[in-house]
Amino acid sequence: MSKCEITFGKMKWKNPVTVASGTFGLEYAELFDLSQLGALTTKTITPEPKAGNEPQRIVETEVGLLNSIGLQNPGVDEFIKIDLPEYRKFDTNLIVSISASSINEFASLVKKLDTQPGIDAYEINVSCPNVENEGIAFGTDPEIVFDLTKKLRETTEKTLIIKLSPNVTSIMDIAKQAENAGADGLALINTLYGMAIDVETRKPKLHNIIGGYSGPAIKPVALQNVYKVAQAVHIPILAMGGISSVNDALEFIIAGATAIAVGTYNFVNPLGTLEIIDGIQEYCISHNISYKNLIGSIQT
Amino acid sequence: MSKCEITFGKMKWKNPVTVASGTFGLEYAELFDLSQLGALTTKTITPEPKAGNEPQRIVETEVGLLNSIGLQNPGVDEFIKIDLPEYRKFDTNLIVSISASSINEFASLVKKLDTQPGIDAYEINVSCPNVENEGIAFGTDPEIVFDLTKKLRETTEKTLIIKLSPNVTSIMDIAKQAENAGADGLALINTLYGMAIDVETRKPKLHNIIGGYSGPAIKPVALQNVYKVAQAVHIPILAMGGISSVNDALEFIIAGATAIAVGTYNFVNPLGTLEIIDGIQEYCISHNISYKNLIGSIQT
Amino acid sequence: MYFKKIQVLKVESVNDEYFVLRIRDKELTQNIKPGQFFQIKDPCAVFPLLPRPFSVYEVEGDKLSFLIKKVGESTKHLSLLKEGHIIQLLGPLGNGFPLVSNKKVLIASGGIGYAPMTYLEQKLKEAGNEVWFYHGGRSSNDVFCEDVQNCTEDGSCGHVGLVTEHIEKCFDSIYIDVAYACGPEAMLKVLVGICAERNIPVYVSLERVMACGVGACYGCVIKIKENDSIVYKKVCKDGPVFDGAKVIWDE
Amino acid sequence: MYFKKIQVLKVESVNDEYFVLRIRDKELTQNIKPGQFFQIKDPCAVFPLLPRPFSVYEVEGDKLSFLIKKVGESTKHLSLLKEGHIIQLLGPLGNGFPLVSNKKVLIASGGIGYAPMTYLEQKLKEAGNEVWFYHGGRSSNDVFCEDVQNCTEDGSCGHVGLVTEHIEKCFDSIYIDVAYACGPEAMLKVLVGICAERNIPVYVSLERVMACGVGACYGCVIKIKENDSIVYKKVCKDGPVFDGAKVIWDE
Ligand SMILES: Cc1cc2nc3c(=O)[nH]c(=O)nc-3n(C[C@H](O)[C@H](O)[C@H](O)COP(=O)(O)OP(=O)(O)OC[C@H]3O[C@@H](n4cnc5c(N)ncnc54)[C@H](O)[C@@H]3O)c2cc1C
Ligand SMILES: Cc1cc2nc3c(=O)[nH]c(=O)nc-3n(C[C@H](O)[C@H](O)[C@H](O)COP(=O)(O)OP(=O)(O)OC[C@H]3O[C@@H](n4cnc5c(N)ncnc54)[C@H](O)[C@@H]3O)c2cc1C
Ligand SMILES: Cc1cc2nc3c(=O)[nH]c(=O)nc-3n(C[C@H](O)[C@H](O)[C@H](O)COP(=O)(O)O)c2cc1C
Ligand SMILES: Cc1cc2nc3c(=O)[nH]c(=O)nc-3n(C[C@H](O)[C@H](O)[C@H](O)COP(=O)(O)O)c2cc1C
Ligand code: FES
Ligand code: FES
Repeated sequence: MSKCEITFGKMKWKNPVTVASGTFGLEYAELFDLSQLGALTTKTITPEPKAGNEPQRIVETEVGLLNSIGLQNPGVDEFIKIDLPEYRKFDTNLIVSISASSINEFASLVKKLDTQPGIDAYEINVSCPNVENEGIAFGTDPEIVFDLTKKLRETTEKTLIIKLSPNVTSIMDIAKQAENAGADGLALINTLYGMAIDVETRKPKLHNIIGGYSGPAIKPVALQNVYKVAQAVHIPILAMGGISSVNDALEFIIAGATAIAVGTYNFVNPLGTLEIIDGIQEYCISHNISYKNLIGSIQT
Repeated sequence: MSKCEITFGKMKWKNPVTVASGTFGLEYAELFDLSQLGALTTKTITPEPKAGNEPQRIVETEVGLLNSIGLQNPGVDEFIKIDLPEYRKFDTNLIVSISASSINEFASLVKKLDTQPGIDAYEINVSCPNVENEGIAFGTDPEIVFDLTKKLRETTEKTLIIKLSPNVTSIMDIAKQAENAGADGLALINTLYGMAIDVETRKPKLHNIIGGYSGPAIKPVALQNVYKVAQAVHIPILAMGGISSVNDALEFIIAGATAIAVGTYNFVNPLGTLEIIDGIQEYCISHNISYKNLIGSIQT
Repeated sequence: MYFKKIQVLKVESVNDEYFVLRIRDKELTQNIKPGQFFQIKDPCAVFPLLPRPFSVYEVEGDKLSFLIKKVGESTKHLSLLKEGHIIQLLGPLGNGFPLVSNKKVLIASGGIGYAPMTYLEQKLKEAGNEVWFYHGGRSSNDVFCEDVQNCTEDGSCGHVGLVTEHIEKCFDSIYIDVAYACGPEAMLKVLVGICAERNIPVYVSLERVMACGVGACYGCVIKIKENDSIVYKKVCKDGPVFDGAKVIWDE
Repeated sequence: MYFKKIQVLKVESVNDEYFVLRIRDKELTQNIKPGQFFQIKDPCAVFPLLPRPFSVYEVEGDKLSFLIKKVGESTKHLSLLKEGHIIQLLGPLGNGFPLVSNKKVLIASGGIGYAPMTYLEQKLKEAGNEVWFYHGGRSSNDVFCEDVQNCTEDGSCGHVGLVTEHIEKCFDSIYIDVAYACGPEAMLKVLVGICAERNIPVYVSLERVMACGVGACYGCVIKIKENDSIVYKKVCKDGPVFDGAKVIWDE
């Protein structure tokens, strides 16, 4: 009983747990068989190689993590040549996270990737600047999210997941537009904006001044975003934001997530995903509830 | 040297530290002389008494606090009769935090309070629902913030501080409109939205489901909001959000805050404000910098 | 009300579940009313963030103690403290029990609800009252003193059964003027019912999650009947002791 | 690379500032290269959140130790651990020093940069190299072994002055084939300059704040010259040891 299998868009997952983009890599294959995960999510890939931001890129704050990696990645061609064949070796779903600076660039990227076998879904990182809109992030404008999603929907048949940013007035509006335009699912949340200052030097601790805030501190914020979006849409949600225990994962599932992703906690405990997979299953058994019924089972 | 005196709107403060609305009360006068603070800020007062939300109203999460008090307060008349005379006894500035459900109600509230002696400033809590705008919070719409501020500016000569919510796409836009409409200063941030679920009962831990998230967890988010707003406006900023130490307070001042408020940390250490007042002064002396020069001294 | 950082005098284990935390301080021990409480925290442990409320257990000269049940992180952490460790205390807080004199009174406690009751008993006796003290628990683990009428659900100590059942029997044989109670809400609710039937005034001490503990944050409210209407009262400041007849119990 | 939770064998204080953390494990001690490191954390201490990187100090059979300087919360916390406490280790990580054989080599360390160097010295000697080992510190507190050329800024132990000054003198009298260094960046920068003048290849081990420690997060990068261009390399995976001539030093 309670195998916790799920359907996410056109994918079947053996369990509802994946890793958050940018917080995991093939390096961890030395520690455990990555096929044990419900899906693998790559770091975000862009059309061209990206050097990333100047260091300092990582700051640990009192109760969370700030990063400004700047999407350092080798670009899609190198990804296809080097990483993709490695990812394909694992018997699980592969979600490729992608980003670009215009709708057309996004579409070409998907087209290029679509020629490759072994990709099950795209996760669209809309937290990146849109050159056609004064560099403001795609993800802040419901109409742009609609247009982008629609274009990508016309481009690919694969599962299309839009990854939403929490740094907006109404995440529901954006989620609804992604749904309306044909997204198969939503991923949330990306990092909050955060900052830290060294009071001795009076310099920002990150070279980029403002970075993405993740880890335990953001969990309550992520949870309310997931809950609100789950009320607003019918497509499945891949939830993330500070998940560091089975209990955390369960909160998100009960709030309405179909699947969850572990991010920053991979750095703390690289085997945390496996513990969470087991823990969810144990909860379902001990509470005599099917995983399907657990999703969105919040009692309000 | 380094007395850390400041001017905030039409007020002179003996030091740059006050308390955050809703996290402090006259009860603490038993512990220390409240005249030692740069200003006192009342909990938010509304035109009519407010019963507040159903309990559970307070949940401690791993690294922060969730609350859904629902602005329980005795209403302005009772405030004028009972609390105001008590507040007047302290030799410091008094900031009265207020909220209402329409622009006109806000204006009448200010008019009524303006007849009373002993009030130095109003802090306008715009995180409350606006009945004229489908119950969406005033603080999410730059135009409404402009209209509200303008109306209140026409109503009172006293220092007018607009308290901003971080739950928006662009806090700078809202800050600028408050400035354009004549606000003397800005207070930020109000709480983030957050949520927690009891996985045993599958019920939200707060009766209200979603609450306001405060404490150490939100400090990096608050800091980046303060930094961004400080870049965007010329009026002084009263900063708050997780401040729990001298170091925290200094980060906000260096990021551009003229004054800071201690909120949740009052519950942890009711004498924390005094330690922070002393610590700021000591920092200025040991680093041979005037408080005035410390404000916004971030090295980017 | 004081806010002080002082040394732990002693942490004594009672059994696996309970311990007594002792401190010594001239100021803090002045004028404490039974039923009042302190907000306690180890300032070195950043999380849990908030202090936790604990009733005054025993006061003797400048010595003060708390009887604490290990239920979560803060209480477990406090149980491990050693002599000399610095803790912070805010208090005494709350209204405390209203005292009567020269009456026949009942004290009823359940589980950790025993904590404020020995000090209450002492003060009631000093005021010339005759005291019947009933205490209930799940097992002998929840029994703290042999000099009271102990009732355990598993019969491992004292009378068998719920404390409220034995109190009802007591009411049948003795005329009680006023009752004081602290314990699980299920027990308090039943007791308030029993007392109402007999027109016995009953004061109950309640627990709610607290943030400030002093009345500043409106976080700890409960519903109380007041002149035909229902209002939110603060457990920390208006309570923790309320007239049982006026409490609206959570479902 | 392994991820394991194992018991602390011993924590030995060296002096006020330094301590040695010892563990024992068959798997973890297999095939460790000098200059490799482990990510270590006490899983019971939730914050600081991230593990911290520490170089392998000594390896002997199934015993492994780390020489650690108390600089912040995690290192202070580790220094207080007792035998039997469970810690988590991820590693061995990083590239380690490239070894040569039958050469004349220089080892240069500064302060806690000494940590990876004794194991390196051992391996270099096993490979038939002749080793000159210079170590510098502020005072005798930063000196760990009498068998090396110690230099202290305050002269409280060994030679007086900066270690790089003494290395320059050494270079004047002996022909060195290759140099290995770990220490403060100011020292490494000077040393790389001195070596460049003499065309001596020098491998430097660098430190950066790390999150994953395995190459997954791109958090720990430094700038490295590579075929006329400058690229970001990961200290955790591409390093921590780099060809000193290719490092672009932070201003
Ligand atoms: C006025 C008052 C007096 C009290 N006196 C005593 C006493 O003398 N001895 C004693 O052992 N306990 C007493 N309590 C209860 C005590 O405060 C809680 O057991 C304590 O806060 C739990 O902290 P924790 O971190 O160990 O547990 P947590 O991890 O915070 O919580 C564990 C469980 O306890 C519940 N809980 C948490 N905080 C409270 C709270 N403030 N009130 C009620 N339940 C809570 C939670 O909902 C959870 O189910 C009193 C409570 C109040 C309000
Ligand atoms: C590959 C590598 C090997 C190392 N080997 C050793 C070793 O063998 N022995 C040893 O004592 N130390 C070693 N360090 C440094 C050690 O990791 C830091 O001292 C430790 O992370 C500090 O943690 P903390 O919580 O005590 O201090 P924190 O409170 O985190 O920081 C205190 C100070 O140390 C700096 N710091 C924090 N983390 C790092 C880091 N990862 N690298 C460099 N500086 C940091 C901070 O900027 C701050 O100034 C190594 C670092 C690296 C990258
Ligand atoms: C170091 C780091 C790098 C990240 N890189 C990416 C990325 O490339 N693409 C992306 O969509 N999200 C990225 N994220 C965001 C995470 O995928 C995740 O949405 C966020 O961290 C919240 O989850 P967490 O709190 O569990 O880490 C990154 C996060 C971190 C901490
Ligand atoms: C229990 C509680 C009650 C609050 N009530 C109010 C309020 O009435 N009006 C208001 O403007 N802000 C209110 N706030 C928000 C605080 O004033 C402050 O903006 C926020 O908590 C962030 O600061 P902190 O992290 O230091 O607490 C409240 C916060 C808490 C925790
Ligand atoms: S706990 Fe703050 S009002 Fe009671
Ligand atoms: S620490 Fe993550 S890549 Fe180096």
